[in-house]
Amino acid sequence: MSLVELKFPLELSVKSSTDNLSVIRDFIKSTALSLGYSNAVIGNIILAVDEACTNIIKHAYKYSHTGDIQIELNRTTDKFVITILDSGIEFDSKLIPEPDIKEYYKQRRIGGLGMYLMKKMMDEVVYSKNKNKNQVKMVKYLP
Amino acid sequence: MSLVELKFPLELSVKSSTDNLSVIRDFIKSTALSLGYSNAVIGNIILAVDEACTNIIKHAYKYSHTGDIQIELNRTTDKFVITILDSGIEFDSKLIPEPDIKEYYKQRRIGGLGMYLMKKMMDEVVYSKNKNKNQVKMVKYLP
Amino acid sequence: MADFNVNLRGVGSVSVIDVKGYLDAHTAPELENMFSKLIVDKQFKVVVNFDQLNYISSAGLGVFMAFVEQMRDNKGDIKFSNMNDSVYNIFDLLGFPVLYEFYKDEKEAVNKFSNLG
Amino acid sequence: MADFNVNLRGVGSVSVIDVKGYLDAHTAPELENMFSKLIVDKQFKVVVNFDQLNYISSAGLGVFMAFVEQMRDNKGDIKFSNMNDSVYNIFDLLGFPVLYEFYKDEKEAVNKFSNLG
Ligand SMILES: Nc1ncnc2c1ncn2[C@@H]1O[C@H](COP(=O)(O)OP(=O)(O)O)[C@@H](O)[C@H]1O
Ligand SMILES: Nc1ncnc2c1ncn2[C@@H]1O[C@H](COP(=O)(O)OP(=O)(O)O)[C@@H](O)[C@H]1O
Repeated sequence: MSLVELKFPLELSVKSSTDNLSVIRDFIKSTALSLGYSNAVIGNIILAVDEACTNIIKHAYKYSHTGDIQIELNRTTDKFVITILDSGIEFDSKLIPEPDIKEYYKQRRIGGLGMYLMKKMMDEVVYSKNKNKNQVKMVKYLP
Repeated sequence: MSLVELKFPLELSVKSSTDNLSVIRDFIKSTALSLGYSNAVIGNIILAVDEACTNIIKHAYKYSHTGDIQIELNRTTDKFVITILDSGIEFDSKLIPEPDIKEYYKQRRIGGLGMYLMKKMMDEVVYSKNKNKNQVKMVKYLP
Repeated sequence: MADFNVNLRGVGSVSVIDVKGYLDAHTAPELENMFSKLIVDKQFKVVVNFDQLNYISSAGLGVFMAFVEQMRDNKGDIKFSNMNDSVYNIFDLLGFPVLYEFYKDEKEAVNKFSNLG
Repeated sequence: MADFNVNLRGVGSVSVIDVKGYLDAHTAPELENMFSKLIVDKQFKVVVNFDQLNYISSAGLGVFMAFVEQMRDNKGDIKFSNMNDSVYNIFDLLGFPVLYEFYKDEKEAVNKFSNLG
């Protein structure tokens, strides 16, 4: 039996359009599959990346299709590390309050679930700046 | 019905290891699917890209895993354009004779089919240099 | 490639929406349009059949949040049926089961409306 | 993830190799090893059953070119069976049908060896 052991880093660069979300999901899927995660966990990782990229398209690039989204995948001995970079509007994640899901429904807000899902789906989610770019680094422990 | 219209260019960068061929194939597949090709044609495009990347790993990087392979996808009004770049050993494709498939079998050579398949599978295959990198540009007409 | 597909059927006085494929930020507007049309047509009793839905992101979830109140204010509702486990898990994680009714079968969901009159 | 799988079965005096999944430059060495073992064991009558093979690139094709002569020099052969259309098309394009025997069924291919003695 031949096992594929991907050689990292792997990197995908796409334009900031929701049209490209499906290619992004497929990229994450084929990588995560070869790392041996269960289908349920792969689904979670895909969702977290989709949410992160959707936010970049919506908020950092305001739905312009001309921005760049760069997705870099790495693995360490025990972690699958997904780094997503954009050159859109600067974003200070500390200004975004952790949503109180109960409050959330009382107010019947329509958005605001994306970052919550990212944190639920991944083991670590860290926003920062990287050489003038916005960076979100998400980690899932290896199976 | 919602159609996805990918926003090009899309770009994948991977290390020069045969381990990564499966990720490359998946990337081509998900892109080609959204361009509306039949499954048979998608299979052909995947094969051509696999052969091109295999050659880069084998010949340009001599099986070292540390090289970079960059795959850029574009679409024009009538073409799907796949550009593959590497920084390995320079390669003059003009020195490689078009194989005569009959002669080939008489000599029972083991390799030498990759470039032949690429040309059969694609509408155009052009090797060149691009800023000190080796470039192979393959075109498939849109369906 | 059809990534997402939404289809409307009438079952008695209930509108059944079949969703199919991938419901994300790219395809959610199509579901939104469907709901907007229902509002215009004063169709407030809605069952969404998830039988063929493979994937949902928060953009899809947001569509239900955006319209459920209007439906309820007009003696209707949005009820869910035939959801697979992976999709249900996302709804569950976000506490939707407290706010929405989920049914195994479309028929069950549709009947709930008749019972209410 | 098992991308490729190769399995050996004896059917009478014939060695049947089942190939499964994706046969590319990464996985071809495994098939090569299998053939090398057969040579060491003086098993020269080989049927390759492609029933579960999804994909082949020239690296996979090269393995058969590398070993067929040795098999034939020893009164054996490499015969192919149960190939799906997409895989067959690649073999066909490269003129393999002139040089190799292709059979619908494994049994047919195996029997060809018995007929020859
Ligand atoms: N990548 C980003 N760039 C800029 N702003 C962002 C980004 N991600 C999130 N935000 C901000 O954080 C808020 C919460 O994001 P989220 O939980 O995903 O909900 P939603 O996007 O539905 O509003 C957004 O409304 C936006 O103001
Ligand atoms: N990307 C490349 N870089 C360097 N040399 C190459 C490259 N592609 C092909 N070649 C050369 O062209 C020859 C023919 O290639 P190909 O038809 O794919 O057969 P094979 O790789 O099996 O030898 C190779 O043996 C190699 O010498």
